Amino acid sequence: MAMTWLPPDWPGNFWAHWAIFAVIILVFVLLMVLMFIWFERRALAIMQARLGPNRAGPFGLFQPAADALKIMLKEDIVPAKGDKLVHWLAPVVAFVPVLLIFAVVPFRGGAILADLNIGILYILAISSVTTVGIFMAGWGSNNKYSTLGAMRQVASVVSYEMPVVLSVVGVILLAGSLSMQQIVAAQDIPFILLQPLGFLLFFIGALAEINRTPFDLTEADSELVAGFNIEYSGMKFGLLFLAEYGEALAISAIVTTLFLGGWRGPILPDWLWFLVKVGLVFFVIVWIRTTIPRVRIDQLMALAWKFLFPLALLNLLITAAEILVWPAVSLWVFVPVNIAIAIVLIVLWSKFFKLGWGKVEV
Amino acid sequence: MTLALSGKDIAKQIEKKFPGGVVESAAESLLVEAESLLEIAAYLKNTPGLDFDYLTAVSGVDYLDCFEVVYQLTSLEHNHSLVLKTRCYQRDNPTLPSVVGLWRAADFQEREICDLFGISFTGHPNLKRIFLWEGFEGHPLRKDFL
Amino acid sequence: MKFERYGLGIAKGLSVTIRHLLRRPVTTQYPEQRLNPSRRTRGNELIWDKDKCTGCGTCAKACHIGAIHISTSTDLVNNKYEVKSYEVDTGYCIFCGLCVEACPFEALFMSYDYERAQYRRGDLVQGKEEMKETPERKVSGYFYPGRAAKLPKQSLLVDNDRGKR
Amino acid sequence: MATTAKTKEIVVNTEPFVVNFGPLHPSTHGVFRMKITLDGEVIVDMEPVFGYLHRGIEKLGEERTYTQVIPLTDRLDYLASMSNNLAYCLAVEKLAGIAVPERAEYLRVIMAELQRIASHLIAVGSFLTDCGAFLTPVVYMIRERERILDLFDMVCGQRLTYNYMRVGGVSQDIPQEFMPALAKFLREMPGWIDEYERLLKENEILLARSKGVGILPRDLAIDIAASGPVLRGSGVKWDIRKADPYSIYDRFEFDIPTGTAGDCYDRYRVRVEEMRQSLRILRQAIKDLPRGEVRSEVPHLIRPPAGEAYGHIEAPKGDLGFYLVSDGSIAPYRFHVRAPTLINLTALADMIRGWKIADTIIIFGSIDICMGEVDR
Repeated sequence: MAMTWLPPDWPGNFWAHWAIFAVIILVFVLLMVLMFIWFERRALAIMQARLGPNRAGPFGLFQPAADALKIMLKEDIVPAKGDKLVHWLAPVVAFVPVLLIFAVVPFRGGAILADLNIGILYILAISSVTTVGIFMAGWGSNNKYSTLGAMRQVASVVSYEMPVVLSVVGVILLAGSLSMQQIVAAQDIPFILLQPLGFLLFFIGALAEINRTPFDLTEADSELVAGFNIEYSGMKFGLLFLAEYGEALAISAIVTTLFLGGWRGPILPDWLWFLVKVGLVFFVIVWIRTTIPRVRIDQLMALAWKFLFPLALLNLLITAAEILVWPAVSLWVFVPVNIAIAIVLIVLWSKFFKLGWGKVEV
Repeated sequence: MTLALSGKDIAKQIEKKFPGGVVESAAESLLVEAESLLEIAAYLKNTPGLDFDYLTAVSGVDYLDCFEVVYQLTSLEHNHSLVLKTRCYQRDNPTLPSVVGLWRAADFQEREICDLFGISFTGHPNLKRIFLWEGFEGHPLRKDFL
Repeated sequence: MKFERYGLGIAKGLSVTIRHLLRRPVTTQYPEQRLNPSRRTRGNELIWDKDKCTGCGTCAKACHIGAIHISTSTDLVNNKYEVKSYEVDTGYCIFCGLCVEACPFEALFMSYDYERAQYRRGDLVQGKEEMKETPERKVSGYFYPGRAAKLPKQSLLVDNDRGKR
Repeated sequence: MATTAKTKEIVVNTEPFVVNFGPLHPSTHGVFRMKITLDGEVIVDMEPVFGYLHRGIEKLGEERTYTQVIPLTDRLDYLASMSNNLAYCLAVEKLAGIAVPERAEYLRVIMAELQRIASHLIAVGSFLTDCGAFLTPVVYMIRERERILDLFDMVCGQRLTYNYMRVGGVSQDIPQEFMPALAKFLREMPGWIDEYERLLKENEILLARSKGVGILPRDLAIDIAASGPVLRGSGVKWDIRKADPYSIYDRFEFDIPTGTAGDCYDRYRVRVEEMRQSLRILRQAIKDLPRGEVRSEVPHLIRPPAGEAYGHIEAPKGDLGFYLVSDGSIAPYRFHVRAPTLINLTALADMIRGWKIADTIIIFGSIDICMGEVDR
């Protein structure tokens, strides 16, 4: 469904097209991130029986803008014995990949900046560059807590990359193509129904990658004070903060595109569907952040290697088998089958699998 | 009801075991010599009938002519308690045997008495100042501190 | 973590937080909405009744920090103590109320008002004139229940009272 | 440049990583510092450093009359100042042999048990927040604590440093609207506690984080004279309200919850159960609250006979004792506080050794200390 009221390469010359739409998407993403920061603080507050920001502007809408302005005016301290260059470069390396991800996310029917035919592969590649940035931040600040935080971040991302990629492969098998447009087009039945286990693995893995609760060990405020962004202040801290929320927005967008059918929906216009679904996924992330305590580092690793990774392999196996025996009637027949398999697998796996070397008796 | 054992009948039992150990036994407390404090304390802790396994509190008092350290002992099984006291008379460098070997509860409390009264406990694992910083000279809770 | 109960515990916890979306928040917007403090609140000021005070100085002795400075002079006319200066240093005072309890002549009260912050430390010292009972500087019912009746009823969270707008 | 040395044995010496969980740390419940030597994430050794909040309360106590010391005891364990007042007044009454009227005894029990619930709410709330649930448990529990503080505000005019109890009774009687408000609170509170249980009691992540973590074995607990929920968490059934009943606790029937393994989860469970038991005591205390005097005839400047006395109560954080020596003057000659939280910390180094950084915060949080009482 191409964009009707504008020809695809509207200003004729490729570079003009690229420049205009890059700016539009950049502004749109930054606005969405500011909206999400406000949304998280309000949702978190209401769930904790309090109000949340409501002083700056109506319902506190200008609060993120006020924070951004305040952060720009704050002094930018660089630790004395820290590695100056690495400390200065880290926020950039952490923030830019997050923006790059949005080049491939299909916001609307035809509205996609670069319709790569290897869309999802590009996203997975780019999203692991942020970890390098975060490690540089931890290392460059010459601070014990931030080094610990950075080490934890690298450990968790390395071990969660596997289940995330494998669950994405399951989706690609069903969609038949890597391009995001095709994935959305192939989703007559949202893949969350066809791939319940895949969705679960991807969601848990993604939470660990953007280190949100229950896996926010990197900047675990009760242990490591603020993890890698202790020594940052001023605009650099602002960039790191935007990177974290940008990643949360990116993950919500990817989950919507891969599993919830992107912008496809019955009545509402398609761009509104995209916003509603992204908002819904982000609400679930905030909801989890309010309630669930943090996991310890060894449990985090054991969960990845002993629980998610084997299940991801099994999920891939089952999806491949289903592809082979493609049913004549319609894919709907797979939905109950897959959900049953998912439940059976989780129950079986949690029976035999003891985390914490079997010491933990519940 | 925690039965507070009277110092007198405990003194009679101890007098047989450690002659000359008990200095004076009032109704509710038992004053013992500093030298024989450890044996008496070990006796109180290990004899089956007494079993004082729970050292509730250790407090120091400065009576100007002597320092007094008061041990409140309790036995969780028999639910009875006893007050054990020792005194040391020199004021410049008072020393007393430490009971940390018997009850680890005395660890921080003895460090506190050493910090605020200046009584050094021989045999204490790490006798350092607990509340005041290393460079602080003088011991605040002594009556002649100000 | 054993998922033996297959994430039921986590689901129950999530149900508690989601239910809070439907409940009214508990916060009171302080400057606009105000909660009435208790009728016996020990506000951050003292109120002194000049005529009842006989200058005996019991309150100065009762204060364990010595925040009350009182000096009396002999009034030859009707032959009784006349209080020359009576100052309370609210910078030192911890509002424990011992002086109010010690005063034998019911001349000293805690104030009901809690917004007496000052910009300069010197203004914290309350002189003789600023301690009279005025309509806006009300007396709290601390230790004198009789005076508590006139004060507004305390707003309790137990009654879901979040203060009027 | 081939390495000629055949089997040059590479010595990798990693010196331990010393981290300061310093006085200023989000989860040290006050200004408490732990010098921790780390091997990677695992704790090798820990040395506690005290004294950042040492105000010399025991020295101040020696210059004040027996009534003027009461505001000082408010500031010992500032989260449970009603219990501090009660312990001090009991010790002075034991020293001077003063009788307390019936109504005052009942009011004291009501205030002490309400204070136990308020203190446990903070303890459990901050323990769960240290586990990582982003502030939600502690915000819910502070909301409940707010209801208790309203009741205390109604009775004595302050919300934290109450200065409510006096030697020989209580300073003022309760107003009329206290009883209905307390009854309403007692009706609602069990519902709130059930809600906390549903929030995190069977949460798999919390169980994995706190079950079997930071075990304080039974005999070590007795050896370091731990008290309160820390001792009962290790399975020792010792509660001063039952073992050595002071004031009128022998008239109420309630039971003492104890843990089994002595790990963080048991201590958390013991505190939650104790809240329910306190509600039970409060219901009985309300039923037969007699009328009458609230304070016996005691001179403002009491002169207890020369001598000494040791009175202790079951404060929310443990066995809080006051050792008073009087020389017949109006000021105590020596005023020593047996701080349960300082003594509960004796075994912190053993409980932490071998666990990870994330566990130190949980173990330390489950001991529930208050620096005002530790440093005095």
